[in-house]
Amino acid sequence: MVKYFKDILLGFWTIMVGMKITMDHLFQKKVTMQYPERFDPIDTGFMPDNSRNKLFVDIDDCNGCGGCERDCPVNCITVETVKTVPSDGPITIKSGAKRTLWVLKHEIDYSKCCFCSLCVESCATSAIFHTKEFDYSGYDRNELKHDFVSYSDEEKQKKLDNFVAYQIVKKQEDAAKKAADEAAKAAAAQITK
Amino acid sequence: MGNFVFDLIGKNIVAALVICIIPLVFILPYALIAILGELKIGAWMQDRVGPMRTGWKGVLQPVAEVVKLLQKEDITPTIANKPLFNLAPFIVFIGAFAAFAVLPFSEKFIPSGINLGLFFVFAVGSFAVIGIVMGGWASNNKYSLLGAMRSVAQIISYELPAGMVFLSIATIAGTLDMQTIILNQSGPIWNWYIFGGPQGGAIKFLFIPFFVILFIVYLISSLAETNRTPFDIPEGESEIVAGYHTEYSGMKFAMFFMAEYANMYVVSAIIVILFLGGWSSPFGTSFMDGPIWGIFWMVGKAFFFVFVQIWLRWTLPRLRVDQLMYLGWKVLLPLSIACFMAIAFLAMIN
Amino acid sequence: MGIGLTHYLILSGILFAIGLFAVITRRNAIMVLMGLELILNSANINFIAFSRFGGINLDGQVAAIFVIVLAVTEAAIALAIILNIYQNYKHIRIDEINKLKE
Amino acid sequence: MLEALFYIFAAMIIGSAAVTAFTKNILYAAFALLFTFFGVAAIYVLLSADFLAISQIMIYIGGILVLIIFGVMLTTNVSIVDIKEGFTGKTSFIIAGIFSAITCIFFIYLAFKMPFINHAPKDVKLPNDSTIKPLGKLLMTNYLLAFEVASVVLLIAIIGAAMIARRHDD
Repeated sequence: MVKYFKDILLGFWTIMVGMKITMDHLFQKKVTMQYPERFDPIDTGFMPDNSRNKLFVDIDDCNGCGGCERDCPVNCITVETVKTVPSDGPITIKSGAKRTLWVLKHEIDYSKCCFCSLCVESCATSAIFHTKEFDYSGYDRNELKHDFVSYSDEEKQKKLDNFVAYQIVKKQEDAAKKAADEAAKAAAAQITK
Repeated sequence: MGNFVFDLIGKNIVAALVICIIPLVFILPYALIAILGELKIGAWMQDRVGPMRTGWKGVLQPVAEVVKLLQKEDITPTIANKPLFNLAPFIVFIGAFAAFAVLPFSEKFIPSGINLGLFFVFAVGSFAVIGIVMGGWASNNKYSLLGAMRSVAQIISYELPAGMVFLSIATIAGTLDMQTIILNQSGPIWNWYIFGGPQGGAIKFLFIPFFVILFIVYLISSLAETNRTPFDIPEGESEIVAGYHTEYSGMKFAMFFMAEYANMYVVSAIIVILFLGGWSSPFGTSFMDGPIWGIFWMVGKAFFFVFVQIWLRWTLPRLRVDQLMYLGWKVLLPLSIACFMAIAFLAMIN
Repeated sequence: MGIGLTHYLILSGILFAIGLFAVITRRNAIMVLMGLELILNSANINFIAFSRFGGINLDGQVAAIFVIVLAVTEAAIALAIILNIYQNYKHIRIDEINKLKE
Repeated sequence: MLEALFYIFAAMIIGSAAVTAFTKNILYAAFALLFTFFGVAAIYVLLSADFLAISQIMIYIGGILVLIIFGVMLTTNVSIVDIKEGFTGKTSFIIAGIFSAITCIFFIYLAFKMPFINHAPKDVKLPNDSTIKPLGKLLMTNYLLAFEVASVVLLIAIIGAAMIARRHDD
């Protein structure tokens, strides 16, 4: 009997304690940060190092090997390249290695990207990496495709033309070389005769 | 105890219609305010800020929700029982709305000043029970049926302590008329029943503990009767989806929603009328008193108890069914009967 | 034409007939109970109509109160019995319940 | 005005009572009973019996009807929507129909022909006050014994119903 009344009083008392706690919290400072107005990861620059956000390709460091394109599980990366020609001079990529390919197109479709980070793993020159940016949107799905190559169409065309021209030149050179070789061979054969 | 509409227009059918419409005109803005309060207070108590986008600091959020509900497709399940399914929300709402017929708003305005106001409020509460069973069964959904049965068991159980509270007040006031009960408490603040009622002398202090217990008993049973947390087992989202209104959508769901909020006001107003002097001013008859201030005091005090209900909702977790029945039958009912007998005895020797 | 005693008596007569019909024809025990409630309601209308038109003495209303009390007890006991029958027979069709003890 | 109200509520009572009597769905019958009881309560209001009208709502709708619905739900397979509960048979249907019709006609005949109809005042002035006070006085004076017996009956009914409905598992 005593326990019955004790329980009632205790129940009442605990409810009062609980209500006091919620009442205190009613007037406390709120912890919510209004998202677009205040954006702590960018405002304070704090974002974990291993966070996987929007990708960025440093095209000056990319040798166009296409490893990222092959490793991408959702096929969101498109890479188009053309070979360099000797007339371009001694060009290197940022990390110092010799550039063998011009990258004409390096496009990432963010509407497909699953942020698996496999492209980052596969890149030999660490040209592709995650940035700190993660919220982006577009009114059209094509707006979510991003091409990192900044050459103009003329430059691209020139590079292609260069390559084609170089192919012709090289063919001629090869032919000449071949002819010269054969001539040399013939001469050598004559001498041995 | 006049009715200002009758004074203005005269006692005819137009006046009667106007009187019918006034509570409806009251319920709609009140429901919007209460929904906003629920959202905001709930958020603040959890250290959040709540809706902020619609309007200034999110004050238009309930309006947006109503617009959303209006636009929503009104889905009736194919295998539901259509006539009853469509009828149920209206019966629930009628139950809530009918109680407004006898709730006074001020000295000069009570929609219907019948002599049995308290009894009437107690009686029309049973409409909601039938409507809930109807909707729960007609939805043809296990969860709806379970929720409806739980709701009925709960409301029936908690009507008994509430009835005992009504009886105690009727005993001490000698009437069931709301306006007379309030008039009994007019004057200084210590005339309110929670402070022992209008009688003077030392016996007043004997009354106070019983009235306080009855006040708490009614507060708890009113929560159970309106299916509010911590007694929201009929709608327990984590157990039975949404209880009896699982299958409802669009405006029919809004009817259930409005009925719940209207019921919240009704029980708060009853608490105010029974224990806190209704429309009478806490400063006595001299200051801030009169018909217009009466509306302010009545609605203001009732809103405070709506706030208390919201406060409790965000404080306490849901009870289990057996705990609910234990509380209703083994704690509240004996307590209220004991208080009723004590008050009857005190009133007799007084 | 004002509404007089006759109107109420006719109303209660029709209600009584409907209730009687339900009591006689329904197989389900609960439906029989519902018919009984209709009959009791019709009797109550009569009591109150007589009390209203036979000069204002409230004896008819007092009788109606006792009828309501009896209706409540009857409903409670009858439903308890019906539940018991259901536990024994697994149905409550009154024309098939013909044994007092199994 | 009052005439129109009487006819509306009378139509409501008879219509919903007919639904109760004739529908095959037992829960339809139970929910139709809601309107019957409510209409009867309205008729009580028209007869200026306000206390009884509210008692009717509270006891019949809040008590008996809920009990009946619980009874239906406990004794019928309510998880399916099509609940069919038939009648006892065609013969009894016809006989009961004839019998009820005769009863009905007899009551209507009585209502027109009985001598007390002529003595009933056509236009009674309604009492302005509530009936609750005189009713209470009557219950506490003239009908005190009946009142006490009724309360004992109610107590016995509570205990008896709880006894009978108890599950006999042991």
